[in-house]
Amino acid sequence: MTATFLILAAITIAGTVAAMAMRNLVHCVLALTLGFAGLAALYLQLGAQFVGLTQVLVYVGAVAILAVFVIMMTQKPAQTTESIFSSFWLTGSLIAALVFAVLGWAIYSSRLTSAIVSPHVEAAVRPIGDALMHRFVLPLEIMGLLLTAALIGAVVVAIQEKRGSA
Amino acid sequence: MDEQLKTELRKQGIVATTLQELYNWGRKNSLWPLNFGLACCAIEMIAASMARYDMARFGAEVFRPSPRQADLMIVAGTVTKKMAPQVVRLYNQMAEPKYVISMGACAISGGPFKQGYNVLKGIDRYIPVDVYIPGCPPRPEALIDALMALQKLIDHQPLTGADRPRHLRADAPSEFIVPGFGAHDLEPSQNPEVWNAPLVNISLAGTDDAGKH
Amino acid sequence: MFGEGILKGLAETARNFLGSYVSKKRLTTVQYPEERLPQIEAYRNFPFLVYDGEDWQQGLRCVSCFICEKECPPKCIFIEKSTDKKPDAVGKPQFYPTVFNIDVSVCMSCQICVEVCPFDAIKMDTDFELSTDNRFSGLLWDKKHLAKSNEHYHKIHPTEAAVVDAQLAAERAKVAAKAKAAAEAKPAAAPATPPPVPAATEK
Amino acid sequence: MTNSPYFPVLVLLAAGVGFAIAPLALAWIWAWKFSPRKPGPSKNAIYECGLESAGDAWIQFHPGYYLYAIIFLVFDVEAVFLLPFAVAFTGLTFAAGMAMLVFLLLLVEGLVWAYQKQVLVWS
Amino acid sequence: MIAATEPIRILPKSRADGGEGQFLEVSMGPQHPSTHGVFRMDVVLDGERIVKLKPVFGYLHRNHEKIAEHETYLGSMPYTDRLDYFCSLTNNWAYALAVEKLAGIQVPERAEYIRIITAELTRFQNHAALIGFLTQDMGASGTPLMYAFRERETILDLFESLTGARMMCNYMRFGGCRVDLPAGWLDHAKKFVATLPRFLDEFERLLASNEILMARTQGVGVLSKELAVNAGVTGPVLRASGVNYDVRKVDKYGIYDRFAFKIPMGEHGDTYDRYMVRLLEMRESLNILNQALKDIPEGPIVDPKTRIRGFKPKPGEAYGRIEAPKGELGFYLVSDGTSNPYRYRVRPPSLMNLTVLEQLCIGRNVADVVVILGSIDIVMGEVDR
Amino acid sequence: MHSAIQQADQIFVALQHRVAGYLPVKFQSIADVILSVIAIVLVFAFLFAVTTVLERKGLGRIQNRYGPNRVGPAGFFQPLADGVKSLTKEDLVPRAADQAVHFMAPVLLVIAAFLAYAVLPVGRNMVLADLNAGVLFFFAVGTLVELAVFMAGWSSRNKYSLLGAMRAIAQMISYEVPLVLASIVVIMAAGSLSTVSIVNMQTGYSGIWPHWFVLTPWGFAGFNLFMIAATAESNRSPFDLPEGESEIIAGYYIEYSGFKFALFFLGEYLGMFATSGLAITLFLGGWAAPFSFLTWIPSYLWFFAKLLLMIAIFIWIRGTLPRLRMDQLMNFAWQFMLPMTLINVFAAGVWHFMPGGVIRWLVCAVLLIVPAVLLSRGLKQGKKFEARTYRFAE
Amino acid sequence: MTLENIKSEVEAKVPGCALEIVANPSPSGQHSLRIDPAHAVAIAAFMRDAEHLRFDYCSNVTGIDWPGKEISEKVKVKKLVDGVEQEVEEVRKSQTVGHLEVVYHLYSMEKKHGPVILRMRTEDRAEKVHLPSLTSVWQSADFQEREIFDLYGVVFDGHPDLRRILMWDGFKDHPMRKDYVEPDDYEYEPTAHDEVLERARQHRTVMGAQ
Amino acid sequence: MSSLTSYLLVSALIFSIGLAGALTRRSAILVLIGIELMLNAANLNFIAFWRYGPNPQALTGVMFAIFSIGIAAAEAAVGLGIVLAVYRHSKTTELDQMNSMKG
Repeated sequence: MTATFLILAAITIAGTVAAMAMRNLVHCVLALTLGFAGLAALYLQLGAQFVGLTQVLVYVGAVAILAVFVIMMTQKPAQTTESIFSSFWLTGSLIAALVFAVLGWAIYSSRLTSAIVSPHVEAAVRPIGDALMHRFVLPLEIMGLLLTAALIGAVVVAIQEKRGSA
Repeated sequence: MDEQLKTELRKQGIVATTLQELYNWGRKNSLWPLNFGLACCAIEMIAASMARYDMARFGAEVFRPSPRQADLMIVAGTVTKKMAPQVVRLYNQMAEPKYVISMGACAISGGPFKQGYNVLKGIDRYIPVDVYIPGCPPRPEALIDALMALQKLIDHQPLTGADRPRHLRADAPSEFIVPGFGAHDLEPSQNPEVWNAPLVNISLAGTDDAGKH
Repeated sequence: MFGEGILKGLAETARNFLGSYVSKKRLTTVQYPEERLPQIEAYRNFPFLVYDGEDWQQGLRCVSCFICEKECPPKCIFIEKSTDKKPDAVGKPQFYPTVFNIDVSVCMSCQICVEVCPFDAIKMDTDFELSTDNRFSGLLWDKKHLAKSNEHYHKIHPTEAAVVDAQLAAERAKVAAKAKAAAEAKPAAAPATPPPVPAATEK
Repeated sequence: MTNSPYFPVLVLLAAGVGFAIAPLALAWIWAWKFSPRKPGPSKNAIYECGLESAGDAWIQFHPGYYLYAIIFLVFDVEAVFLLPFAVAFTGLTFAAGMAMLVFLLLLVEGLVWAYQKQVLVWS
Repeated sequence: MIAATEPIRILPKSRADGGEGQFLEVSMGPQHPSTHGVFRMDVVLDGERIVKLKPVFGYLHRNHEKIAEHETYLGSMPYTDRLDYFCSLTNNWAYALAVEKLAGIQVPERAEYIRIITAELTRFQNHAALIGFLTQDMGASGTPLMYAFRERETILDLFESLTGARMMCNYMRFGGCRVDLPAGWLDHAKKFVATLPRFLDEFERLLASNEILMARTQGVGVLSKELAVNAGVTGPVLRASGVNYDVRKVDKYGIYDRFAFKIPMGEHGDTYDRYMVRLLEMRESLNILNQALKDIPEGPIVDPKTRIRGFKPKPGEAYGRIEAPKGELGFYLVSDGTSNPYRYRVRPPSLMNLTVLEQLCIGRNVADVVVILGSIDIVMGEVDR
Repeated sequence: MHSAIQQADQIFVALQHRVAGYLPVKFQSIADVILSVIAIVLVFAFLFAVTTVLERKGLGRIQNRYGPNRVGPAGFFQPLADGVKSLTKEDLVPRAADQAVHFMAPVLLVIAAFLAYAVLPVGRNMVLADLNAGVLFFFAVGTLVELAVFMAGWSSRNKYSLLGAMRAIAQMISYEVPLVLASIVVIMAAGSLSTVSIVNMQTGYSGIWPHWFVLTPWGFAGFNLFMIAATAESNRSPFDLPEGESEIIAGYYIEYSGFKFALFFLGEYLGMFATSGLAITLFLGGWAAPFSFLTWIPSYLWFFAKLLLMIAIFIWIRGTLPRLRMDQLMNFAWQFMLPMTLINVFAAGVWHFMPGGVIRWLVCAVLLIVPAVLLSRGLKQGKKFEARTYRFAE
Repeated sequence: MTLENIKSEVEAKVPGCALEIVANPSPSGQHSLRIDPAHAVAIAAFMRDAEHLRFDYCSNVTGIDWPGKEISEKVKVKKLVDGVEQEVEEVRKSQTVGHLEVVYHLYSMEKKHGPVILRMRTEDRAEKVHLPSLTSVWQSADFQEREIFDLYGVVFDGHPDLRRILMWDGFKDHPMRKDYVEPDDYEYEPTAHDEVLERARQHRTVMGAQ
Repeated sequence: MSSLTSYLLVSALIFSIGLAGALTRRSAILVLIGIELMLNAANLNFIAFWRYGPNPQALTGVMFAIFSIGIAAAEAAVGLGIVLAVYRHSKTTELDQMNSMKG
């Protein structure tokens, strides 16, 4: 457990907490990008360069933008003063705390965690490509199918009024 | 006063002077005008930035459309009463330091149109003007001349002291009241904070000008 | 349709870019304060009062007839007439302006004052470097500021000034002849003859 | 830590932050020392061509942008899968190339569908 | 005191169904880089699409007409310069024409020639500058505008050496012109006019076949023939819509019937047509200029009967109009027999052409609006007077 | 290679090691890094200053005028004056604005712009971080720009800036995919995401001709597509819609004044340099000399010469072309750029699986030209943009 | 196609309308046709649509203000003076009712003839200032009628969007009327003329009182 | 505490934060973001297990993470699209109100 890790973890958690707790939705998304970036840095630290950069590319570059768009398209003209949390926030946070307690307990008590640290490894891109084209060819095609389905589905869901206006 | 303190002071003085020179040099060579034309004079203003006169030589061709990024407001043309609040607001929204060149007769005094009911008799009723260029419209060279006059003006502005320019003083205002539209005229019809012209020489009217006509 | 138009445009700008290093036609900038275009003779900016001879007060051609003041479209001229008379350019005793103000912050350089002046007393100057930081002291020109010599007039508008001078000389000769004739007839009446000013009667 | 390949990036990041912040700090010092900031109600109002800005800019926006964002997202992910393939490409067999082609075609199919639905025509 | 400029509420804040996103109400202008002066459009946007557009003007209302009622007939002449400040000479002409009609004054032949020469030069520089501004509005960083102004400066030099001023010429008088052509002016003008076709070629190469320009202008802002006529649109904008109406041909004012020239006509009525019609009109102007510069006779330049001062036309009224570069410029004068006009009215082409702006812009993009506005060619001095 | 040439080539690297060598061994690697970072920051900031004045002078020359020539020798101190002015200018933040986000936007933009230089090899052995996934790093960092622009436009709470921000995001996301896809052809050929190895792939020569990727059909097409996308990504004319002056005044940075505004300018130009640099790295052989007999000129000079050339082209285009409209821009991205880049990937694949020779060239060229023609037809959507003939009335 | 022809034709086609030819004594010879507001739209539509007239283009729309004049006439009145009825000459002053006039200049783009000038009058200048709008016939009248409304105060019934066009919305006066009083904003005039000077003096007294 | 443990703890924390957000926030958008966070937490687990697992050369964890990112992206697209669609229907993104406006 190094200083780098601590800093990155702190940034990540701060980002995610802020993302979940801030009032202004755009601020939430901006905080979220910080969290995503922190996670990406953690991946990089773990030697998964490709995944880390992909995380930035997809989450910061695309998902956050998507969320921002949706916020822009659904925002209210006036800021509401009422609570940003739902009526059962207490139950919700209790459940979350419980989950964390269970998970933490599990992690802490698990024997897996005492596994030996392997030497420095790095997930180079080329083996990833090889693996993708051989071992994971079927998931890849399924992924393609899924993405196409998501594309069509999301567009169909969002398109409705477009036809109406055109 | 011992020797050491003296040299120290001198050093600081030099620093202050070079700082002032650098500051004035930077300001005067980077006068970005607000992209804003009102009437006829605006065409000569455009002509001044075109190939033949090329205001760009002075680094002043960066016409910024947003007042936030502009340093110089060239009031080029007739300011009507309907437009005056907007002009004042644009001036207000510029960031300090900001300068105003009142270009042409109309902007200075209403010019040929000052007899009109909708024409403001000089933009200096609402905002402070640094340089006036007479002419209807002034030649592009005259605008460049005014720009150089403004540069000279900036060059002589001290950074500290009592006679430092307005934008360096904390107590001097940086924005001025935006006139509102009244039922017959702008309200107020001038801003006494800025407009300190001599009142009309009533004695003139009082004199017996029977011999006049 | 696949970018030829764009390429043509690019070629045109490239030609101008490169041409600017070799051809004056492609680099039309006149670097103003140092370089100047040749003064165009007809150019006018603001009026001035012509005076003949050395003394600007004596030689002023203006007889304060108020025509220019009346005809000035933006009403930027203000004249006050003298109570006494003094000889004018032609030699006739005339009124002269005690106050002659032009507010150049109002003047629209329309030249109508010059056109209507029957005395060739007011002409258009060509100076345009008039930037000032005070509109009251800088742009309200009095008689002293406005008075410029006939030589100055010759310098800025040579052709026009020559014509004016010839006219004036002819008129002067005519008046002199008339005066001579009058002097021979009744020596005392001649100086009081009013000048042929059509507008003066209208006033 | 300094052996990490990301250390230079980190230093560059710091330099970038410094490069952005330093002049702002300098400007702030200048403003504090010499040229006081003078905010005002009209000065710090929103600029709108010289008029008083009426109504909020933060309004509910036209949803046309969203469709582009979706397609962008999908193709972004596609590019993520394409990159490792491209890196490994020189060592790959024809069959692998075909597999990728199938993957691509699947996505292109979505694109073609979007064409036909006129989604990709900016309104 | 009334609260300062509230933009006119044109529409409710969001549409009834509420699903498509709210409308954004924006005022473009009065200070906007491409509203050609102090023009304002209150625009309601749906995304980037224009849902509603209301032109708002009066920001340059300088009371020209009211002032003219207090001025002598001659005194209004310099004020006409400042109407459409690009084309002071055609404004002069239109006003002179109206007064000549009112008072029944004849113009000597040489003066008519000078008028045509100056008017066509004015038309040329106006169109050149307009095309420059139009491309500027399209986002070309000033290059075509600079080229246009390069030629314009030379034309202004010609004006200056003739009239004494670059822009505000105040040159024409009732019954003729103020001064005769200075020595060497004609040769100079001939030489210069001979270089202008080369400039037009350059201009065309630079832009006319540019794909981006075509994409930005073709099919944008289509003005139908019927609407154009009904809305009183005149000038190149009208002719781009395919209506053959040019006051130079219809009224044959001045001596335009002596010159052979053609009227370019558009078919689609879109922005590209308006752009091209102007380019072609510039060529026709050169045509007229060449003929006029060749044929100009010697003679007086002003009707000797006209007086500069004390000009008092008989009671009555007259409407005189010419084909100004922007369209039909008319002056309507009512005389009550005094030296000041009782009523002085300018029929500005820019204002009339603006009538159709709203119809042209609805449903288009923000980017189209500035292009359409640019192609209509307005000058606020004329719109607001 | 002669040692003198080699020395000249490696002079900065050697200098760096020499300076670092004065320090204890423990700090040497850190010093190395810090020195290169300083060099990068200073060089590119300087390049920014020079480019602004070159752009203004170049535009001036295109437009028959001088451009800035009074401040300092030949006007080259102009950016300095602008800098001093910007530094001392009042910093205005609208009252209604989101202050924190408003502040962070330009900072983030500059950071993102600088980060991209980490993986750009500006000369032989002159790269800050030779990352395994260098190209991917570049694109990942590039996404931060979108975020910064959105933050600027949104936080200003100005209608025009918001329009500008929405335009900017829509434009950037639309051209990001083509940008990535256009570079994939190079990655396929190079078999690596590392910028250094991509350049190394291109340093060889056949006769005097270099092995640049741009000299293949797919490389040429890829280069053009990449440059178009890069122009759009860096908001340069004719794709400068987000700040389209004539339409939305100043776009997303309309409310920025003082040095924050200067930072936007800086970020934008740095972004332009970075994408140009990547284009050079991917397609134009990076720091490699264009002909084998010119290899004696130091590698970094070649890189910057190419960079300046790219900048000149950017300026040239800016001086000539009008701006596209939003719908045309978007349609161009999705209906032309995206399919073309995909086809280009396919063409590169075909190239790989075909034996060398003229036939390969032909097949590849046909594979690219035919869809290009068809797609540009489709772009017009039935509308025919063409020069028209006009009738004249007598 | 003389004005008389048009007049008789219109009178035949639009029943009940009153037309009057207004002669123009000036050399321009542009005589005009005064129409009654009640039938204005019908007349205009006829002028536009009639096959041989086709005045499809309304070039110019203008307002003119004709304020009421004071007419003094001498009248002989019988009066009881000192109980005796005498005939006394008396000056009787009467005020004519002023009116606002709107002038339309029509041309035909199709037939290329014109102009034909139409005029309409309001009943007075204060209350009965309503006239029908011809915007429905010629769209070109839109802005110009708004302008007349703004500057003269003629209210055009049936105009689609009758708002002030040149002055701001809160403005109260109609500045082109002959009796418009200009706002007092003459604090300073470097070259004062009599009238201006007088205003400035008044202003000074007003301002000085504060 | 070993490295793996700490990564897993961070992951668990992020998961819980995401869960808490998803359960407590009223805005549907933030609920979706919470779910995204939970997915991300899983990704961190994949990477950490790959890194500290017995056979890092197999890249299984990395591949899992990549596919997971792809799926998460697809989920975000569809999820946010649904939010948009629901918003169009009920003019709100707040879950409470969505419930109350059922039908």
